[in-house]
Amino acid sequence: MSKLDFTPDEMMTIAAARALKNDDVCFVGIGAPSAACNVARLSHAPDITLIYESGTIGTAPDVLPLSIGDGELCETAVTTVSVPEMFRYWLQGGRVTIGFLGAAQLDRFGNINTTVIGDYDHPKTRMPGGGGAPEIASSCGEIFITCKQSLRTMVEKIDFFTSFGHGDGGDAREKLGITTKGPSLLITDLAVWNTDPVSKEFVVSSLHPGVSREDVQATCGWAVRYADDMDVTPPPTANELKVLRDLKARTKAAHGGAKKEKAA
Amino acid sequence: MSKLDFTPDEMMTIAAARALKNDDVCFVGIGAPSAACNVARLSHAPDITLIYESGTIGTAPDVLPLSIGDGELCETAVTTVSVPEMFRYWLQGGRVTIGFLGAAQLDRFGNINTTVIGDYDHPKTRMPGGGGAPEIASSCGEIFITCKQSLRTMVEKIDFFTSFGHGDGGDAREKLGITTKGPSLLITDLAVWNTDPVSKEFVVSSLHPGVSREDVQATCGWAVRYADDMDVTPPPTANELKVLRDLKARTKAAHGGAKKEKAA
Amino acid sequence: MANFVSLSEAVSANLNDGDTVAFEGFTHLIPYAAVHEVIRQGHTDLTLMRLTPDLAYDQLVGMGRVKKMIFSYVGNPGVGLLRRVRDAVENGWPRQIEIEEHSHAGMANAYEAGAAGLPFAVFRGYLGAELKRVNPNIRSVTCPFTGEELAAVPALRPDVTFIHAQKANRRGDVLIEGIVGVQKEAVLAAKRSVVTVEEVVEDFDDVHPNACVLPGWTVTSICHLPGGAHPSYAHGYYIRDNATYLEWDGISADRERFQAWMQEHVLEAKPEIFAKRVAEMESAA
Amino acid sequence: MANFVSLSEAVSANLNDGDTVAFEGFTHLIPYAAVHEVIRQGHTDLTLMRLTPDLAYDQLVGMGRVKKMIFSYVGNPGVGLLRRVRDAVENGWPRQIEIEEHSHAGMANAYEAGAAGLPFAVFRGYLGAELKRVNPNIRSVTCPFTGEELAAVPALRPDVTFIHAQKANRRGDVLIEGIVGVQKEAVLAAKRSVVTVEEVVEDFDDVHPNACVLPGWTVTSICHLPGGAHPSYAHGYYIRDNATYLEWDGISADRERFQAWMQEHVLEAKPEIFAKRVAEMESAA
Repeated sequence: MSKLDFTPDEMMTIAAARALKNDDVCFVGIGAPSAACNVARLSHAPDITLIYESGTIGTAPDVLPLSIGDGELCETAVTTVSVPEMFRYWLQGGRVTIGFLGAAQLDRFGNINTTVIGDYDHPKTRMPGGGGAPEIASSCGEIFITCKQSLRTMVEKIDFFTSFGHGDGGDAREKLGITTKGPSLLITDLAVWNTDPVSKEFVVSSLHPGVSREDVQATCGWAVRYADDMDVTPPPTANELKVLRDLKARTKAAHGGAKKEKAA
Repeated sequence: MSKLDFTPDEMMTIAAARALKNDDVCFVGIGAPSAACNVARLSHAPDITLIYESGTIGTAPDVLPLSIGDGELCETAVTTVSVPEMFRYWLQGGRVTIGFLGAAQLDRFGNINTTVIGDYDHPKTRMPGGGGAPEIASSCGEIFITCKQSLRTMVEKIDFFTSFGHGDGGDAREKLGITTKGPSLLITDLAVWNTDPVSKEFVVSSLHPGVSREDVQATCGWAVRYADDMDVTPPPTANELKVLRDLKARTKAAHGGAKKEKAA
Repeated sequence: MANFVSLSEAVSANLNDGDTVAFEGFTHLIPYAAVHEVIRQGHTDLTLMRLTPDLAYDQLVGMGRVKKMIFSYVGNPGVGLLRRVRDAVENGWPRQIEIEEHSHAGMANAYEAGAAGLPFAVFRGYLGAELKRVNPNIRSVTCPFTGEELAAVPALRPDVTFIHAQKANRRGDVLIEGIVGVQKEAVLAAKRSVVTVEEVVEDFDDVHPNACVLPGWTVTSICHLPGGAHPSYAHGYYIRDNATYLEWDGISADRERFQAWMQEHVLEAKPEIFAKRVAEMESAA
Repeated sequence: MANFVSLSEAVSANLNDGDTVAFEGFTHLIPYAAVHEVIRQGHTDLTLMRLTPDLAYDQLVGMGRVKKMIFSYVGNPGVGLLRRVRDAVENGWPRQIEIEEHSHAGMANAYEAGAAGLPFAVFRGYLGAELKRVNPNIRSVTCPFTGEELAAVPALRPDVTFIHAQKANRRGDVLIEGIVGVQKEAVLAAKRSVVTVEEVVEDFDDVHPNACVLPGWTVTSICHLPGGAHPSYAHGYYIRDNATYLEWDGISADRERFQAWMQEHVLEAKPEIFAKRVAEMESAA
């Protein structure tokens, strides 16, 4: 990659943020999705409704939460409900337009594994498991996924179906009676991928500035497909970068500092 | 009846109040049960937990509510929950020791009709229906019933099974898979009735002062049975009467007065 | 996102003849002003649902606007029977109405299922109760772990829900306090919703984090309508007008007296009258 | 009716070896002081349940006290994996543990069903998810109205639930504010319950009518234990000690370092230490 005045990680977060609209209701996974959703809120989508599975609805944190239940999520929320209510009325109720997930292991059809590497009963690595993701994946209007590319993450075949994307592609969701759209967008540190409307596999629609097709394939475990009308992702604007960097700086000051700095 | 310094209605309410214990959790029906439950709370059972189906838990009104959702029930409650939560966590959850019901039509096995007089599809009189009663009758630890005696109320055969008591007697509840005790006590304006442990029909255990067996049978549509060891209900004490009359007077002042008197 | 409109606009924009409608409120916060506006606008052939149809539904039924009613307790709370509903059920006046009757537990669970996006609700209910015989919408499911048979009812999903609440803020979030009933569920279960409120405030910064709040994007229309719950009450604003509930027993006992009352107090009235009606009931609390 | 006792008394009176136990808390209000007391008292062969087993369960598992764990997300929130749980699952150290894994929706609905006295919960879940293959407690029921197949899981009914809350009043009523998680459900679903609280106040007269309150008669034992949720937080009292969560990743990476840490900070400590641990974290809010 050529030398740029932003990092691939910044480009990823900003490209992901751009996918969100002002009237979206977004169920936010922790980590990369949380950064993207809050950058969207702090830039072009000030009225976006962000929901975390801890029960906080319409939250507007000043710094990124370390956990999905940080106190500031509640303090800035429109309302905070119990976790059973969150999963029943709000997620299962069909009120969420976008579920934004990360992935430890991902295939070309947007199926996600965050449970185990290896065999379930005798795992090589026991990961945290699904948490809210299995039902986020089926109940939200559509699913955006964001993760850094690597051969360990983007694999031909995932070890465990924690969250169902498009299965083996095509009409796999319909066959299971799932009525929501499923994964429709993948934003990595190298590219933006859309979902092919028929095969339902991810197809690169734009490369981030300075990224080559070889870069993408070298960090992806499946044979990469490209859209016919490929674009270059517009680089971050000065404002987008400022919003993201200010947010990260505030977050670092709040979470990373000495204990005495953290007292409110 | 001989001349007494209390009315049959007062005796009924006080006898019903006496059946409640300080550690009871009581689901309160409106009308006669509400008066009895609050007399108990204001006399010998100050810590009794009174629950109304409007969601008010641990309420302590200063006057009797006109409806099950009067504002004072909420203002004095330990907490007020939603109606779905009330019926799921609190009633169905098996936390209520006593359900206290009134009855428009009642049979000897404690089955209650508050739905229709006549045929359901072409009723002679359409009554309010069950409200909370069908599940109060099956979910509370046991059921107390209070009503004034009359041939219209206490009948050989009710027109509609709104709330199940002991069906046709014996082990009818067990046969339906109901694990709670069902109607165990009936307090009328003339007598206290217990439930026969085998046949499950109501049996008079004490007559109120000045009441004769003829009085009871004349106002009851089934052949009355009496316990072997019949008692006379102890008359109201001075304190019981004072508590009840003060409560009624406060209630009348609060609900019955001119509009301007009602403003808090 | 909720829009702030007049009650007249809210009713005409959200309600159609033949709709399935909930005007919810459990003794507290009953949306009477909305009911009266619906009557004035002439909407008819409605399927009404509510746990506790009270005077409001007696009025709609008595005016002949109701095709079907889904309910669990059809009384005048603390007073007695609903005489206009009785006249419709017993005598078909002014028209026959279909009824679908549940228990409170059944209705509450059915709204809960509606809010939760489920097709049906499961609960332990109707044991030995005869409603099972007369209501084909009371069915059962078997627990796949214990084999216990439990009651099942279809979710309630109104076309429109009307409620009255204490406050909205400028963003259209709605606050309900006190006896909250099934109002949150009834709004979340509905396709569209109209909320009349006592007061519009700048924000909810001083509100408890776990208070019952409906975010603005879950509500269709909001109308500022002080007193809109009269003769029921609004916790913190005014108390219940018990005298009106008692008087209704006489008014509703006679068809002509009822019609005259409706003519004067509903058909010829305006929503603004509600603020005056509660002026005497205002609570210091 | 709740009795006020020391934490040591509460644990020994309510917990037995082999019990099924929930220490609930969703990031917020995690009952760490109670977990540490349980470890000190030597209780073992426990079946633990919780949506989000975090450091607390990593400690119990690492100390060999856990026979089985029922959970939906076994991570160090915002940091990564739980290394003691990994060691037990991957290597059987210090003992094999059985796991029963659900999604958050599955666990939350199962607690809800437990609180509601139902044998099972119904929800729309696990569609295409492989947990169905490995967990025989994920089954299905068919809607008797639409024919839709929905997920079913057994209700969670702990022998004992431990939670931490902000306040108790003198009558033993308990107030939980902020992110309330599934604590109310976990207490109502349990046979017995122990609540540690930041503060004991005279009454709750100034509390919102719809706040999350557990009446005293639903709670078994209450212990006044300021700081008892450290390193998680107590809304209105102190903030989350994120540094401790980050440090745990290193402490738990090594068996001996973990054991030395537990010896010093848990086995040789007393419940009173928690008040000191949060002194630096106290929030102006």
